[in-house]
Amino acid sequence: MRVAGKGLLDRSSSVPFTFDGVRYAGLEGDTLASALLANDVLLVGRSFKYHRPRGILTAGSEEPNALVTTGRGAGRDPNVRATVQELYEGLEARSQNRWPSLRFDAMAINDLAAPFLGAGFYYKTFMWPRAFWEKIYEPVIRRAAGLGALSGIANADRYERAHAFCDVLIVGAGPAGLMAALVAGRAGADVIVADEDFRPGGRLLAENDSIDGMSGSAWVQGVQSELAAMDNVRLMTRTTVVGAYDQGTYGALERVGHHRAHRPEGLPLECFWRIVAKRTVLAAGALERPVAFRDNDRPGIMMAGAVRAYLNRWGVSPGKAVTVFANSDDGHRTARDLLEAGVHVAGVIDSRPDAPKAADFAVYRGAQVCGSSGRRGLESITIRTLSGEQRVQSDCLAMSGGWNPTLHLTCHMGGRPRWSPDIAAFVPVEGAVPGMVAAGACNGAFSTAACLQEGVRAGREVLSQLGLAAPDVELPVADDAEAGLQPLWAVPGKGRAWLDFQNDVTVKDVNQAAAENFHSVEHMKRYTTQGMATDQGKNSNVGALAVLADATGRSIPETGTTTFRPPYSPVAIAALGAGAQDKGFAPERFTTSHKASVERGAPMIEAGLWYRPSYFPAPGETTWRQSCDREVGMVRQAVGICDVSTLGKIDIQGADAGAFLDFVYANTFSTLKVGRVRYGLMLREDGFVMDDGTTARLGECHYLMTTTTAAAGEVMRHLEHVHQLLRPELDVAFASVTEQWAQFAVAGPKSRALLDSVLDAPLDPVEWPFMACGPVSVMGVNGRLFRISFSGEHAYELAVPARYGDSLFRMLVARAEALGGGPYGMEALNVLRIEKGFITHAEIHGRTTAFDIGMERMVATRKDCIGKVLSQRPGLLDPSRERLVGLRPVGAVKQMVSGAHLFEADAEAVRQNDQGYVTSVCYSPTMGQMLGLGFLKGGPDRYGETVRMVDHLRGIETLCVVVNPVFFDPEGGRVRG
Amino acid sequence: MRITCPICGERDRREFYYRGAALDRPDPEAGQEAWDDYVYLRDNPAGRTRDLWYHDAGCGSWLVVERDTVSHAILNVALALDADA
Amino acid sequence: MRFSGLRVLKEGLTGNRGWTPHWRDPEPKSEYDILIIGGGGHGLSTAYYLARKHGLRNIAVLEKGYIGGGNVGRNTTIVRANYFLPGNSEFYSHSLKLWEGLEQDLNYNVMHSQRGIINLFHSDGQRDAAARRGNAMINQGDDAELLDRDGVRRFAPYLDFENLRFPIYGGLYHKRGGTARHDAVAWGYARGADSRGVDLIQNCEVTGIDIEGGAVQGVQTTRGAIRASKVGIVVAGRSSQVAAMAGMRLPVESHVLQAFVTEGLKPVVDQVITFGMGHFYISQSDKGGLVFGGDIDMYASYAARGNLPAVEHVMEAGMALMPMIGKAKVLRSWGGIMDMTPDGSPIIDRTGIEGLFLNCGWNYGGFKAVPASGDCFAHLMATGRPHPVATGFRLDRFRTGHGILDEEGTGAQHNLH
Amino acid sequence: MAELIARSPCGGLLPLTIGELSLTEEPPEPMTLIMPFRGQTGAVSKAMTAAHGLGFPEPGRIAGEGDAKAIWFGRGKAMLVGVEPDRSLTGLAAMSDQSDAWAVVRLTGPQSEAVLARLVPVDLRAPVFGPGQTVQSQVMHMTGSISRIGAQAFRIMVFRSMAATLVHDLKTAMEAVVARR
Repeated sequence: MRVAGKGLLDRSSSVPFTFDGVRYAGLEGDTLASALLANDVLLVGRSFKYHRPRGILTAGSEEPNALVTTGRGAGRDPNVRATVQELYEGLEARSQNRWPSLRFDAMAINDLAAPFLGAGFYYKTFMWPRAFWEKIYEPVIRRAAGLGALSGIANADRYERAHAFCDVLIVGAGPAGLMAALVAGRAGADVIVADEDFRPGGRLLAENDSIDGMSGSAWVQGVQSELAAMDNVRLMTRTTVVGAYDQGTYGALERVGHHRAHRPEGLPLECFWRIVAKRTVLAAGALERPVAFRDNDRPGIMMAGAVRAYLNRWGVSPGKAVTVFANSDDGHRTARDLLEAGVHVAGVIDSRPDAPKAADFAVYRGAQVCGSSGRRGLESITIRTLSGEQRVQSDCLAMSGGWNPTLHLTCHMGGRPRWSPDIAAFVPVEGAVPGMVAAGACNGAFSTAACLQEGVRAGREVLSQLGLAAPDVELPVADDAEAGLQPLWAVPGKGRAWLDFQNDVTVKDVNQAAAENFHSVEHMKRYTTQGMATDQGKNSNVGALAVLADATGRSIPETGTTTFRPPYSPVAIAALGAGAQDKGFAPERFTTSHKASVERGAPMIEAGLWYRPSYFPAPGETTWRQSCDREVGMVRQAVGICDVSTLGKIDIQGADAGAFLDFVYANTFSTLKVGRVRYGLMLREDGFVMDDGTTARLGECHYLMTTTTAAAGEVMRHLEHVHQLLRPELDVAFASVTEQWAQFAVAGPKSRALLDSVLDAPLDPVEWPFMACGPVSVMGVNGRLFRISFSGEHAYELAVPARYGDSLFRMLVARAEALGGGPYGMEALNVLRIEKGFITHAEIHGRTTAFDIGMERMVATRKDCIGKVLSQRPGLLDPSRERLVGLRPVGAVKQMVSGAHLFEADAEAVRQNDQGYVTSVCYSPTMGQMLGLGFLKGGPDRYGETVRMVDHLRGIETLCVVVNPVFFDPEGGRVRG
Repeated sequence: MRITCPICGERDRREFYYRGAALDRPDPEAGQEAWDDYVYLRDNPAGRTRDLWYHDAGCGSWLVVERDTVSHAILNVALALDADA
Repeated sequence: MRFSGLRVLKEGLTGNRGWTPHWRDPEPKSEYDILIIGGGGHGLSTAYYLARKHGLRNIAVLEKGYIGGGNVGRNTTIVRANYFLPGNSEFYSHSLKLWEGLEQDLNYNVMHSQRGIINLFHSDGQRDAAARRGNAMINQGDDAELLDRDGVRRFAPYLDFENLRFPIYGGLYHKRGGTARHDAVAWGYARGADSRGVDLIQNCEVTGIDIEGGAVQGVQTTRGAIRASKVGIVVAGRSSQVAAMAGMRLPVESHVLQAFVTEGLKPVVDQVITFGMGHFYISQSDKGGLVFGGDIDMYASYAARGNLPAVEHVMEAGMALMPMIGKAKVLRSWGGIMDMTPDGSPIIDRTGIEGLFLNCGWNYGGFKAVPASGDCFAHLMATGRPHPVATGFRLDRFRTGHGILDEEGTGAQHNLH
Repeated sequence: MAELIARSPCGGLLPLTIGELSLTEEPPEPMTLIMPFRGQTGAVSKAMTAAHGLGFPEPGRIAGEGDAKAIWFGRGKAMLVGVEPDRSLTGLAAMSDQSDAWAVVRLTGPQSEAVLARLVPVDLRAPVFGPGQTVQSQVMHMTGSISRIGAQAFRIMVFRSMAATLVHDLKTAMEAVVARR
């Protein structure tokens, strides 16, 4: 219920929302949690395992209970923390993990079976009979899995990624963070202050403290105005720094759109920032920890700090008769705040025997809460004092077991926190993250005065590290009382006392794990699932560690420590993966002929990042094979046009270009004549084939290397590696010219005729023999011509500057059609090359040697080159290796498929008999049958032998004869013709 | 992770390609052991190491980076080839 | 203590007070017959099979931290037998068979779930490669099925079939593939080994290996010297350091692989899905968390944590492939240290030092290998001969070039596998 | 006689105006990659100064302010823009015609820094990246060249074939930045 006169909200506003379909209204400035409490909605969720009824526990992102689903359709968002979700008009929230309803949850029956569902029970059962695991046990377990549900529909919201840079990143805008920001900001440093809340101030908004005689919130407002006036300070609210990475890189999630009823077009829901900071001040505050006692999970039992936050910031009291259970002065502080607001305090149970007394509320000193009761919410608690147990009626218990510094980020780079007995908590170790200084509550300094002072100290420290002069900053006057905590982790007694609320891990579970010798804290966590819930152990890690220490008779630091990995709080995959929206996962590369190809109805297929035409359907053709067969015939009989611009082209220039190529290629290029082209084979240093392609010599000191489409980037990097590391003495330079030129294969017996119609001077057959190259003029445009062939036909590749690519392609196609030819696609290109036994990456797949493809003689003997030494290892020249062969069907079955394996004709098709495999097949319209390339043990030694091709997957068995891989025109007359 | 390229300055790890240990290529006649050492075997220290990175999405320099493989501290970055050698 | 549903019932009715330690915490003896350095999945399974199959009892496993604290406790839990190179095929096939009886053998529920794996392909060329692999799997006696696009859709209708940057052509379906509860595997083997007399010595770091006259004599540890005439190194992630104690330089480079788990969600991903074009794989645990990962961070590291570029790449791949997971929130990420070898395949072999054996180089495929790796390493250490399914994992294959097992075909650059 | 028609890389995709931001394609102009041979950087710079009035740029810099510019383009590389390289450079430097190899766009507007902060992993804010400065870096998943050509104007270059992706990525970022206002 709302409390008059309290809270930092606009009391005149009214923000309608629904929870489980029921309409409520809250105020501007509310979170969903504060609005639910204001409407007296206490039951908000169910626990994971036992489906226990649960209420709001905290007022922050660490909330383990109040998880809801918001949104509908593709916008459905599961596991939203009601304590973080800002209220907006029309917000629809639904409870989770219950059926049929939150109040009557059938799965609550699990709670009755709890004795059998303790720590690790599933490791010990569900083993018989064996087949039952997948069929019965696991499906039942899976049905119970998870809390919220995904929509199952593709994400439709915009998410965003961004980069930011600063001198000083300040994590947290509470008292310490704001003071550090003032110090760094006034010094002129480039500052980013990030805070996960939508309103800066941290605990100053939640406590009833005064600073410099002002209310905390008023002081914050003043600082905020000063910071806002500084150009060098960026205050990022709703931004959680979730991860610390190397060299001052931080990941931060900004919630951009979650609080808006209406999002403008293009506005992202979230933005994931990569912030690079020279220095960082961690001022992330602290998280209050619960005390484990019997039935401490009942709705109405809440962290004391959260009770104060709801009261002071949101003007809400979670109960009408509140009790407080604490082990420090926070108990009294909570009671005082409540009383001042006019809320009845039914008693303060202070576990410290020497706790202060109070005049205006009952204090049970040296007492403990040892139980609670109530149907769906708290009705009474049981207090154990020296004189026995007694019941106190109460609908809200505020509990505090002390505070844990929010040191999570200091653990992200492997740092292990240190136990501080003074505050009975872990504190960060200095230098755990290079460049990061911790200040305030996250550093174990809990009073407001100490936080302010620590902020100044940290600000000065990072400034001095950055070589900036620190300005004078007057320290505001604030409360500096210590809380006087005396550790209390678990109240002894029967029954179940919760440590991990969401995952239903109790003190008993930890004790059982210890009894089963899971003594390592990591073992205990994994065995009990403590700390594995959505709160990432924020509420339970230290308590569970303390219970484990007790159970194993060790001190807390002896038992272990608690460490955290990124992210600090859960982050949507869509935010981290924002770079992949639409087709953004990888760039799309389009050739200059793309548009013309699409206009002709060619299906475009991915080839690396590129798109290339599969085939060009002609009128009346209904299958790809018809088009492909026609296109092959066209090339063999007339002329075909194919865009080959995607092949990598690297300009290589310099006095030592020839020597350089001799070193990167297995064969020799320094002897190549100017105006000629040579096929080159490139090895990796381990002696296997890296890539192949043709290289042209355009001038004395000028070569043009061609790579396969897929390997273009790798080869460029390789050339730079060889040059910069291995042969720095060679004078040579490289530039990728892949994109500069649009290059088209003009292939077929009529290719010269076609070219003569577009070139400004006819081709002289004597000057243009096979493997010639040189400059040409194409309708007044300077181009390049290469007489090379990947089809075995008389063929050329004509290149023009890319701006003319579209135009030239259309023209070449039109003229080819006039000659009985036309464009051809990847399918036909593949058939043409298989007919000639030319290899692609289907064959040079990284495991093939020059020997395997019959090119071992290309590895020059008289020079050193990359891969030469290791290519001579016995294992790479073993005649029994799988080596390239051609295959033709000879039996009744004529079909061949790539990926099939080869066996001797009468051998069983099992691994022990495996003789090789098929890499490429096609139907050859030229030969009138299917052809295959493959690798066979012994390879060329077995020409003439019949082998059996077996494809279990598609149920195909074909007898094949092993032949030379050059099926068509083995003499090569056509290419020279 | 950020690497200070001697040419471009401090840049995000995403701009760099990693190759592996920085080792000297043996003479072709150095024998099998030397080549096995170069291509396959690695000291693989848990601590200070020297390895090769390529500023792929940057200036295109190959870099010899001295690093700590445990802390990820970058200790020194040098060009494999002086810019105007 | 024998575990069963009945025992769980009985203990539940009597306050769960009767549970006993899963394993003892013995003091190390001064001498054992066999020492296993490394109490991870592979070390524990080695000890288990030495005891169970070879009847050896006087064995200690030396673990510098807590057992199962390495990669067996931080991985994406995938179990499969879908390799295609002879040398790998038979080994992983053997491993899968061991998985299939593991719960009964160990009397421990490791939740081995054969929910099926689909390896997607995105071009004709990739289909051919998948077919080659699938046929090799069947040649080996395992299962494989080639799915077309609609076949994939039937299993995983939530994939982006419309707008994916690399369209789905189909998938290779491996029905017997799946997942297991990783920690339970370590604990099950540990309990099984312990109950057969193996001493599991935790918090015992090996600081030296004693070698005399070319033969191993024992080890130095933080808990004193321990003698043994047979020592097995099974310390993935630290292989180079421990081998260096014996003067060896390995074909291994250590790399960090990150993995991720989301908050618990109602089940939506029923199989294991792998997206080769994006280096992405995902499954959903029985608790509801999406468990997924991608490629290594790509630089040599022992830091057990990664950096954002690799994180983003994994997330982008996930968003591209199955944009319905966008609102699943990543709860935890972690990094494991992988022994990356120059051909992506492991080493189970003798060394040049008598009595010293080596098991390393599991790249990022070690989890599924845990049973067979232990079985084969135990066989090698007990009999002196390689197990018939692990003859390919030789240390000298790079020097000779014989039997290099490069499934990826990326060659001698350790991080590319 | 038939004639080859030139097309620009971003033809049909630009211009684009969103809020106060605008994205336009730069008009085609000669672009030549200049890569000095061993030990010739000084001589190249001299020859360029004599012929074009601008020296070989220092890393991260653009030489020249008029129509002719030399944009530093990586280790030992500069892109000479707006003018054909003088013959005097022959023999001193490798030269590679790149006039058609790039999609070149201009982003202008008061929030252009914010747009690029969503795409480029380098700090491009005015105090550290002023007019006359250039970087080789990434633009989303592409490698590219980003130069500041004015207080609120940037020139962005990626491979020609990726023009559509460049426009898509810039447009998305522009929309998001404008929507935040």
